[in-house]
Amino acid sequence: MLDGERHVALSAPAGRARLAAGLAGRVAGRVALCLAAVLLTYTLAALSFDPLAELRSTQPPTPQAVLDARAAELGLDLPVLPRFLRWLSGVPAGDFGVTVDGHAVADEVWERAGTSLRLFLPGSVLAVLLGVAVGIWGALRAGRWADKISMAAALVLLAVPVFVLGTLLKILWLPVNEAAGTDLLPFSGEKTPGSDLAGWAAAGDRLRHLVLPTVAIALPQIAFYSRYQRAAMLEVLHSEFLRAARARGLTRARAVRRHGLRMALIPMTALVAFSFGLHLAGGVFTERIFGWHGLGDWMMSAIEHQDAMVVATSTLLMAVLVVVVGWLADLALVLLDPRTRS
Amino acid sequence: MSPVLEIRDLTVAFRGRSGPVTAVDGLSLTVSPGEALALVGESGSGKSATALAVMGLLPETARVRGSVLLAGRELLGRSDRELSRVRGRQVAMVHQDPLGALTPVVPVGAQVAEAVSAHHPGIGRRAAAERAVALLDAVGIASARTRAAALPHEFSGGMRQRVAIAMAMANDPDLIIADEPTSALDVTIQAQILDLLDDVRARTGAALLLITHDLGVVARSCDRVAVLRKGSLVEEGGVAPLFQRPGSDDLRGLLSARTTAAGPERPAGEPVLRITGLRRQFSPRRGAVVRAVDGVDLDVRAGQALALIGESGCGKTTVLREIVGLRAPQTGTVELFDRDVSGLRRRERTALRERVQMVMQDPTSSLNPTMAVADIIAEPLRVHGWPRPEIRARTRELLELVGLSPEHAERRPGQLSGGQRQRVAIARALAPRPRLVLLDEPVSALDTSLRAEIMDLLTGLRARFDLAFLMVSHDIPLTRRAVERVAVMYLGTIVEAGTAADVLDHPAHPYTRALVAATPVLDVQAARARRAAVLSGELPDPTGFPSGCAFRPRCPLYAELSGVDRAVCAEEPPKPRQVGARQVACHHVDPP
Amino acid sequence: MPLRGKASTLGGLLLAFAVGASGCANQATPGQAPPGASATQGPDINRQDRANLREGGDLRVPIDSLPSNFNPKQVNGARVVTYQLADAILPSAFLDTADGVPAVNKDFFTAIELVSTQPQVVRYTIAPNAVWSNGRPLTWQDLRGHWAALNGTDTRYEVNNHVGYQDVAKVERGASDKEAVLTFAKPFADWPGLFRPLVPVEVTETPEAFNKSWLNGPTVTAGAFEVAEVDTTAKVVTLRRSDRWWGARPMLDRVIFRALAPAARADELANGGIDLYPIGGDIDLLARAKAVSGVEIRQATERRAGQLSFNGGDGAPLSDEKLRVAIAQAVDPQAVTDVVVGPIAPGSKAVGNHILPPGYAGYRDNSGVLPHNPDAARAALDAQGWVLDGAVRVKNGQRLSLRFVVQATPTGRTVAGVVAEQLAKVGVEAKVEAVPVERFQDTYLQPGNFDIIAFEWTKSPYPVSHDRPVFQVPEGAKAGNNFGRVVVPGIQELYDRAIAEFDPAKRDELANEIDVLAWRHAHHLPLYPESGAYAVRSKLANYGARGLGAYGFAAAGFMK
Amino acid sequence: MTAAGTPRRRPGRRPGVVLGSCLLVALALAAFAGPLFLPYTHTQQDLATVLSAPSPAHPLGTARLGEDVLALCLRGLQKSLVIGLLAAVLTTVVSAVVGTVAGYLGGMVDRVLMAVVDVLLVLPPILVVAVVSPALRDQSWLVLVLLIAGFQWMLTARVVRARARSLRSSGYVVAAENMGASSARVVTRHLLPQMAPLLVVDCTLNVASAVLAEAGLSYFGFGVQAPDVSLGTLVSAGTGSALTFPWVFLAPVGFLAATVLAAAVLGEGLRDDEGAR
Repeated sequence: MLDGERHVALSAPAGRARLAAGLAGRVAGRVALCLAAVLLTYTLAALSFDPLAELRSTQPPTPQAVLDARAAELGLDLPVLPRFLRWLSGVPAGDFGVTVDGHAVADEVWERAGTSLRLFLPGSVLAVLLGVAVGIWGALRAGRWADKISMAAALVLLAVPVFVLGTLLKILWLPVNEAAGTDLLPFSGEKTPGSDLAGWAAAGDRLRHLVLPTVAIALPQIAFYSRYQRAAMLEVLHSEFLRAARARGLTRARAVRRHGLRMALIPMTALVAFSFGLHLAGGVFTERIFGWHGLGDWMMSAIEHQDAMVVATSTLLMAVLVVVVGWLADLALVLLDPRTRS
Repeated sequence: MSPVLEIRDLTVAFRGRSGPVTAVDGLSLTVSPGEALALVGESGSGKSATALAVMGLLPETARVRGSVLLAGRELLGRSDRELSRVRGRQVAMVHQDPLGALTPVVPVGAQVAEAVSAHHPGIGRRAAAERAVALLDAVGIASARTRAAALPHEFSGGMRQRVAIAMAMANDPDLIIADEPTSALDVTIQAQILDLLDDVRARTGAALLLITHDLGVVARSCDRVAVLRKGSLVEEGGVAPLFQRPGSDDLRGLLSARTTAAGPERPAGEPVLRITGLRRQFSPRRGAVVRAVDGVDLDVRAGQALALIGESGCGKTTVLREIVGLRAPQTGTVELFDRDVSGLRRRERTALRERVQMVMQDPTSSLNPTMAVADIIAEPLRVHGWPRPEIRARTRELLELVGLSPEHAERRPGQLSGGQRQRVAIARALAPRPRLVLLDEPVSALDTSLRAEIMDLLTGLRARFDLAFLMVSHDIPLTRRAVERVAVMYLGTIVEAGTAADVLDHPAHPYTRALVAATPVLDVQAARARRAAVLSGELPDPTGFPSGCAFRPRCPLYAELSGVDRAVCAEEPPKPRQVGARQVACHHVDPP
Repeated sequence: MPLRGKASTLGGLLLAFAVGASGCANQATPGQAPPGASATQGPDINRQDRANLREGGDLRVPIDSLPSNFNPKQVNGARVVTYQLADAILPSAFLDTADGVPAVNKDFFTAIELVSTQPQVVRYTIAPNAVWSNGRPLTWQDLRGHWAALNGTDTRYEVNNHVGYQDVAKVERGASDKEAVLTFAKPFADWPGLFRPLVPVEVTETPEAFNKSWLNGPTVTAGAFEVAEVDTTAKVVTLRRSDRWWGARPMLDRVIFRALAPAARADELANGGIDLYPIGGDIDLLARAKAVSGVEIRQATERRAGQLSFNGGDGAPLSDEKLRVAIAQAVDPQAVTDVVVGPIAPGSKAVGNHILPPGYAGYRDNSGVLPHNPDAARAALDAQGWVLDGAVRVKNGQRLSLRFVVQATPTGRTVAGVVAEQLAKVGVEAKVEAVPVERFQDTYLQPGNFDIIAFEWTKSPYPVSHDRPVFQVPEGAKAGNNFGRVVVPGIQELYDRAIAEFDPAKRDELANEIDVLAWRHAHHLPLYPESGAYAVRSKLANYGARGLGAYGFAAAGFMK
Repeated sequence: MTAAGTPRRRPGRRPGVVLGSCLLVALALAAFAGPLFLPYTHTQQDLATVLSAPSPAHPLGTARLGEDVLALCLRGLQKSLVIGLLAAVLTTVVSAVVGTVAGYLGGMVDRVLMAVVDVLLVLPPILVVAVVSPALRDQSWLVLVLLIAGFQWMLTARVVRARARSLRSSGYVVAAENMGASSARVVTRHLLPQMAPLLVVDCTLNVASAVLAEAGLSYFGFGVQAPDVSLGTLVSAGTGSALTFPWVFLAPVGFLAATVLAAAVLGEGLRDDEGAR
């Protein structure tokens, strides 16, 4: 383009309007992304699934009339796209279609989403915070043993599949539970079934259930984020502006705090946004291993039951989650980096 | 008087793969109060490492020995906390890259305020901010109060450097270390910044340690000069005597590269390039239009060299790109060898490309680092389908032509020095025997001492093969020694065009005059005498064009005009007029 | 059970067969214990007097998943778990005793009598105090509605099958509302399988109610327990003691059914989160259970058994009956049993009947008809012209090489390994194909895409009405459950006689005759019984390995 | 700035590169040559020694049917390595093609391709693979490779595209265009060689993620199908025995982690090298 830079002073209101328009535009784009992603999975699911296979292979055989009625109810007589559109047209009104066994998907969707959020949010938030902290801590100690060990540990954590990690956690914790003679930290579900606890006791019960899965969710993410955060922080530590900040009389610690941190966090927003889907996939394993009946578990059993509507619904919710996180990351970026406001 | 800075036997070594690499080797220097000392030398001679050693800002991996005394106090070996009390208060620093040295996400005012509050812990937030505004105002930032809230990237390079200087002067330091403070700037802005530095020194009484490779800057701003080579002091002394009689080859080399010499005079042949009414606009965003090139007429004749000069952003490079694209321009015509490029068919265009070649600014980027030199040189020949044996022979021939030896053929660009790389780029451009060579600042990425050498090589080749050159440059002395004709561009238009002797030695347009005046010269007396002619202001935002004459807001002539004369400037864009042998686009330049 | 880990991915086969078992009843006269029932194979449930039990407590039972429809008669509701629930919350005409013989459920019916056989008429006398949870008395209308929904005339009812109900001509009011009289259009000897469980007329009165009203939980129930909560978030169904219950008061406060992946169950048992889990064939689950203090292993043979089917379809090598018989003789079911079930239930005996399950009153080991005898097998093969050429027999230039399809599970591969070795000893090459569980049924079993195939199968207590398709004569592509398409002459006549035979002893006799025929023609080869082993908290009484009996939640409790 | 930067190292000298490549070679040797030296095949059952602890005869113990765990692991390693390598190579090829085409050509092509990438990035890839894999379950494992690659290429493609875009305006690409070089020539002579180190790095890292992806799919039963084994199926099958017969679980976990770690360490090492250049 042109050589040389120029200064363009934006008047504040214009900037804010453009910022709002920009963020709104991103939302629209992301909604479109969601729909495209859901269409993709729905198409794949609808084309490859045979929702009546299970009923067809019973003994004594399921009456043909029942099979026909079920096929009609599921819209199997329609081509995939109209079926998708029919499903989609109900979504704004909260109608997510019916499962292959006749449930309204809407009956279950919010419970599933709630379970996933309760499981995944604490772990992820913790992971981002700790990952960032560990990464920065490592960068400030780059080359020392503590840093080397933590980076090696992160690499090892990332080399172990999530489901193995969950199992290993259980193996490590089981002796503790056994020694305690009770389930100090339970392995399954989000609360003790049938318990009559209320108030703080119930919250405590939920918290105890949350600990191990949260660790399982957070550990690999901490490893993941810390490695990137460390690299980002190292880059910042070698930057000219940090040197300049020290040159004007800031101590290293203060320069890092006031100037380095913010800059090092900026690339993390994009990282969190694009890797969230990946970690969400890890959450599916965690849900399964720790017996939380969230979206991932739902999607997996929907695949087992060849249920395209549930697959589409859970995909939609996960896509929405990914997109919301992406949007939050945009927001965080705008807060961290005023350059993006113009 | 005791020196403000005394460096004794300073050695700085970095950890390398095969043992330590010494950057500074037993250097001793002193800077007296109020004095300006220049530290000059090639890239890698240890200038910056010295500066960082003084500031205590070397990376942790560096090993430092010797002694650095600031006002008699030893700095080496002191803790970060202790040093932080010295940095910014007793010794301040202005960095080379004004963008990199400012935290991109913190408003400039806050950064300046920080320089204040770092050394006045008790000062309130508001007071520090007030002081920052005052400082910004003092370094010449207009409407400092509003601009203090702006982010670094919203500032131009010159403005950023002003901000850096504001920070440096915040605490009345005893010593300012300026590490190549102007090398990233245009000459006009460079002059402004150097003036500002002088100003700051006058106000604060600070000594200056100026790191540079530009001896013109040294002549203009410094009292003494110290020459470094490979981390060691080669010679040291007063600027005036040493420039008269350099004691070392290093300094002599640097000086010769800077000497202005008259260019060659060659008879002009048939026209190879004719540009008429060329316009090119960009839309960087919705609703904004940048008129990068706004009606340019040019012609270049066979064997002739024409230089396009002007500040960064004036549209010079865009003109080159429009030509080399060989496609119909947005507006106007480009004719090469009497053929209008807009009507070209694919095959014709390809054939024409052989005859028009280009040398780009930075050989480090313009040469594919993964290819061998021979392959790089041969590439245009391969593209144009030369037979293989001929390619081989031609490659050998070209290596020799540009002063490289056959063993360079198998090397990669990374294994060559900067000068050698640019020679490869030149060889590549000459490979298909072009008639016209476009040169985009062909030496500006090179060390000063190499520039003249490469420029002379180009001149020699031009003579030998009767080439036509269209060169983009902002280095006036080098241009002067390489071309016959010059066209000066300002905001997309040519404001003055003529022979190099006319235009550069006796500039007529006020812009050309300012440009020439801002160019540092080696003559110490002359350098200091020219300070008054510094052009004020900067290239305006290209999306917001002033009416009438685009140069009007910065024009020193306009400032002196009467109301009636001003009205002409304000209303009517000046058309190029014949003034003697040259063309000038100004309403108020009289024929000589 | 090796497939447990993927139970929900299995599709219909195992599930549906399991339903067949729990959904139907034996025709034997209640209370009559036939000879031959083995005590060692009976239920192992820590039988205790109520006096030894403490009042209250929660029994926490793991299930694979919540029912997708709680109506056990609806096509999606016909799953093991709904029948398990039904034991606690729905009426049932009969309950199985320990040896698999149905007994009238006295809590709900004072009497159920076969009034006549030509036409067949059955009278149900409902207990006078039997009421539904909504306060409505249980009446003949409930039976009529149940029949009307399931008999297949109104196709809008999504029923899992019509067997039995379609043979009923009418259901009428008897002497009072508490009496229902069924008149059959044609004889249906398996009639005690009807109304097990019985759903209320509220569920059956409209197709909509039938299909949808119990989607998210039972509404109107009757039993010792009632539904306290269906937690679809945590996938937990909680039953509590019903105040309306007119029968013996259950000891347990609550029964909590909790969806829990099989892999998580051992941890939960150790952590005190559940009170038992089925071990099946999983040696890990056994080992984990043994390591937990206060937990014991209870074991009783269930209806499930492993078998080999031979492909007797046109053109298949084993359509040659002599060859098939020789091959069957070469296989040693006891050796397979020792390897597969031995580690979990030591001393288990190979299954000796094609039709009746071990532990059932009428069960007889008929394997003597075609005993394991490798020498006889070799001699027979020699006689048929299959001569040894190196390790494998050859006849007319063709090697005696058979495709042996098993599921790619540890059990499947174990069976394949043992059987292939046994066949190799008589000079038969078995080329083992271990195929994915999910493809097993569609791709291999049903189309007859095998020479020999091994799988597990839940035996119905009735060979006559439910398992008859196992021996059905194939018509074109339709072979029923006669996957090997082996036609046994004379077996259909025996079935026709059995379906009209109302004397249980004679019927068992006919069943055994059918079995002898099956042995003789080597229709398929029964191998090993399912372990029927459970890891159970030792304190839990009157519950555990129920064998062929009912679940019996009302009797369960924790010891003092 | 003069000499303040860290000095460069030549590729191959970073400890990660040495360590990673040695480990990978060792694993590959073990996987492909190791079985030749074992007295058992991975399918060989020994019902007399079922689930026996490690012993001299069975250094890693035996599995449920008395198979030698070492033989199983080596066979699984073989499959995992092959799947990992093939999927990674395929991923890299796809991402290189898509990335360069989008980045270099720009315009509509770029927008369409990047929209595809964005859509695929919204979804956790393993879930999408899980959706289709039941239908493809009895297909050859090569389909699995396609699936893994098909949902793993997007990130690399983005990186490649960004690189291609920056290279598009780089001096030597502009120079080549100026001399009239065709797009094909620019891509093959200038863009791809320049991106080769990046692609090698990504390919290596993709091996790690492909091996993990296969393991994850196997956990849900969507991976390699029996009777074939991969490390993923072994780990998944051994999970239940983690407390009872730990060698059945820990042995394949060890091999899996070692493989992923080796590829990751090598990839990171190469990346550092590339970054330093």
